[in-house]
Amino acid sequence: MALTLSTLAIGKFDLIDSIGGGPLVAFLLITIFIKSAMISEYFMGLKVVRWRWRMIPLIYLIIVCGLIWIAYNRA
Amino acid sequence: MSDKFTKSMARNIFIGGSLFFFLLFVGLTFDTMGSLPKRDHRENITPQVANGKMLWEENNCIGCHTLLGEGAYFAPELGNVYTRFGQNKEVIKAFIASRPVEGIPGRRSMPQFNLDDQQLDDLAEFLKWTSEIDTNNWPPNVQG
Amino acid sequence: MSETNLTQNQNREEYPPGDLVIWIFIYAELLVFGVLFLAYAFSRSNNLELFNESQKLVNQEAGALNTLILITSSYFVVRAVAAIREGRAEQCGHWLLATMITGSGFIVVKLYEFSEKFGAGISLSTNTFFTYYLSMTAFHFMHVVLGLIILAAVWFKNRRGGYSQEDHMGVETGASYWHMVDLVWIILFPLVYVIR
Amino acid sequence: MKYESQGVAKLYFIAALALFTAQIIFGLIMAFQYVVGDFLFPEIPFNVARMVHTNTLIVWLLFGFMGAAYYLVPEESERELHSPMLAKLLFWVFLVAAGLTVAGYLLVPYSTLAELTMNDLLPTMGREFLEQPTITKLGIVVVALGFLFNIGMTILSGRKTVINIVLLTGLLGLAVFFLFSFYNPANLVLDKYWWWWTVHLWVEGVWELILGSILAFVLIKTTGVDREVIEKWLYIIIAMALITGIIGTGHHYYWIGTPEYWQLLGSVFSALEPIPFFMMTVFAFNMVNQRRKDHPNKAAVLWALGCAVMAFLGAGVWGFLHTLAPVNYYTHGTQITAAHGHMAFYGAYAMIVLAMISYSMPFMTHGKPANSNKAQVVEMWGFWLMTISIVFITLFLTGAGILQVWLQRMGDNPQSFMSAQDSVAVFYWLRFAAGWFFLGGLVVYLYSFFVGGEPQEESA
Repeated sequence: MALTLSTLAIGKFDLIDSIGGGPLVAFLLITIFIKSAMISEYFMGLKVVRWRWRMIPLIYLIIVCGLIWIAYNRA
Repeated sequence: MSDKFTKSMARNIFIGGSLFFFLLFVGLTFDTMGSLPKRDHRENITPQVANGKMLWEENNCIGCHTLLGEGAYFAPELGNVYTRFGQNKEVIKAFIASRPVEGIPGRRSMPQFNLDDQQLDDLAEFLKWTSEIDTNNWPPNVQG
Repeated sequence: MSETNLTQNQNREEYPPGDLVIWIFIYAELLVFGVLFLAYAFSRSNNLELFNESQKLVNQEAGALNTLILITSSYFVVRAVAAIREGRAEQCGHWLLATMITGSGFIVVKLYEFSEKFGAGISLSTNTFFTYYLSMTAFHFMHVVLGLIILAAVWFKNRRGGYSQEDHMGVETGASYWHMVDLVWIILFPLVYVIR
Repeated sequence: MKYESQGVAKLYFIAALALFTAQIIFGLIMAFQYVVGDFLFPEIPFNVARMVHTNTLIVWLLFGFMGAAYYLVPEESERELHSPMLAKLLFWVFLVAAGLTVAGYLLVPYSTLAELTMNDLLPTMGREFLEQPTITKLGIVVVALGFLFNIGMTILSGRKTVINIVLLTGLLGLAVFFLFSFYNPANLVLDKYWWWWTVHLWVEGVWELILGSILAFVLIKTTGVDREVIEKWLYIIIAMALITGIIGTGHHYYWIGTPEYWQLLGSVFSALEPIPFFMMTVFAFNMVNQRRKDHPNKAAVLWALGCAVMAFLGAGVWGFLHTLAPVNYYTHGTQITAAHGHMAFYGAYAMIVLAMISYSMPFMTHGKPANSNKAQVVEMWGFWLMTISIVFITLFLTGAGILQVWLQRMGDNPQSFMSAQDSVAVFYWLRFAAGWFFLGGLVVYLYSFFVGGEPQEESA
């Protein structure tokens, strides 16, 4: 829970991100990944479930974040 | 573990999911209906245009042609025929009126529909109006 | 909640919590949103200026507030599941209620945001950015509403004593769906509101 | 056959196959007109042939669905049909109406038909697939209502299974969405918008419920797999079909004057439309692999599996090929659409009706579960000939479509429609040839009903 709240604090910090730039986007994507992975792992309770089910959201997150990263670098 | 997967839940998802997406579809339809007047220029639908559409239907033009890409693929697209024919109604009218009754040997030919001048004019008006619909830049070029 | 799961950590569960069907549905929904996210990202890279200009008009504070609200409510529903797993149906009901109240908070903030946008004359057809912004947030919004309806159904059934320590699959199912709604928002918010 | 009233299905199936044959013959006429433009001109111009081709398709599928429902519902509900008399009466009404309409198409010019049937009172004619005179459309509504009443009464007073409830929902939806065909405003954009509510919500919506339930029925009967398992699959498949298919209507709203956001929504949801078809294929093969008995009717199993595969290829894969808005911008309204249409309709709907016919006909003709081995071999020859022909027809039309897009829509110097058509003529010749093989397959298939021989018993 504490971890979730701390990532949330970073989420608030996102607000002042108006400078832009690659590293910040990467940073945000990583926070997205951490936050969402925590949701699926702890909240959804997939941490204790067979890999088959657990992997689906994780792989999904990696693909989505990765492709967004590619799209942003293309610009 | 067999009841990890219950039929009643499957049914609920079927009913709930379909209803959800159908309502979404209805909502989008409302939005579309609201924004259509700006795109279809319905203020230009004169009785002539309306009659032209009726003639279009009663001669089954869609059975060979496409209109905005929908119809049969046997004859050219007509959504932009007004543009293709140099924005000239007379050319369209002359084309329809001049179709040979017995066709062209070995080739596709449009039938002779024996329309009178008023009908030809209505039909051309309908095609002109159609060419002015905002179709998100479709077709890609004037050939349709 | 980590304590409650500790005992199970050694032998992995065969299936995720809740009805398996909801998971198929959840994965399908994630797929829909995933495609939307990617379409947004690539469409943005083709219209960079338009997107950056329009993005200034969205209400980041409201978005951030909603992130907080959703994560909190997601936490509440975790507590609700934990409670029913221990057989405390009454607590479960309270936590579910708390979830729904926070969830309604999301709705209120979102409605405010929408009215602000529509008041400014922005609609689905304003430009490509707003097509994405509105269709993605509205689509997500409808999922929140649906999630609330599901939770309310679970809450009613729980109040009538429909769940117990042994049989609480409905609670888990509703909770899983609610987490999915949260998960999607966590990606949606930074992507559409913040990143530029 | 457990209930006597199931036998009314036979009439419907015979009519369906007769109309199917007519459809194919007119298809061949059109295929020839594509290469020799003045064939049968001006007696049967292309538009008339096409009308007969598409309308007989719709009507024979409706006959097939009704026949399937009349056969399936009593067995599922475990009671006789509410009124076999009504079923027979409606059959003749529908057949006569369909016959008169086709005769009308062929004997008088279309505009005369419009005049005769007083189209100007309530203009609904002359729109693709909905060319039927208004009076025929009203007749369809009456037949559909009577049919729904008959089926509904049977289901409601009998055993309610997932299969017959889903089937009833699908048939109800079929009737409801047909009502949009009566709305024909003078504004072309509105006309097209609501036209799709009938056409799309039929073929990519409620018809899939009918398809799913018939397939589930045939699989339960031929594999002996537990009903519970099959019913769960059925629910999930149709849920996915509607979830993706309803907003998937958006893929028809790219270029007809509707707002631009449909390009996004239509692309996203229709990109997911192959999923239910893929699930259906997995489902069918899974069930057959887990079968608890070897049903003697091998041909019916073949049709069911073939249907799942071809529906996935035709509706799923070929649909996906040109469904994304940036691709569709170039392919919209070309032979690619025709290619997709041929394989999707054959794979999804023609084959499911043929599967049902294949399963139920032996019961209705000699009360045994399967025809003689010889008859089944002939039937399977028909299956392979028709299916392989449709694959080739689809491939040739796809080739024609790609070349057409290239010549007519891309590049700096696009060709006119007619000169592009001349350039792709070789594909049309090939398609015409494949069409003859299809007709051959159909003849072989029809012949299989007359082979005879000793019917097979249920094996223990």
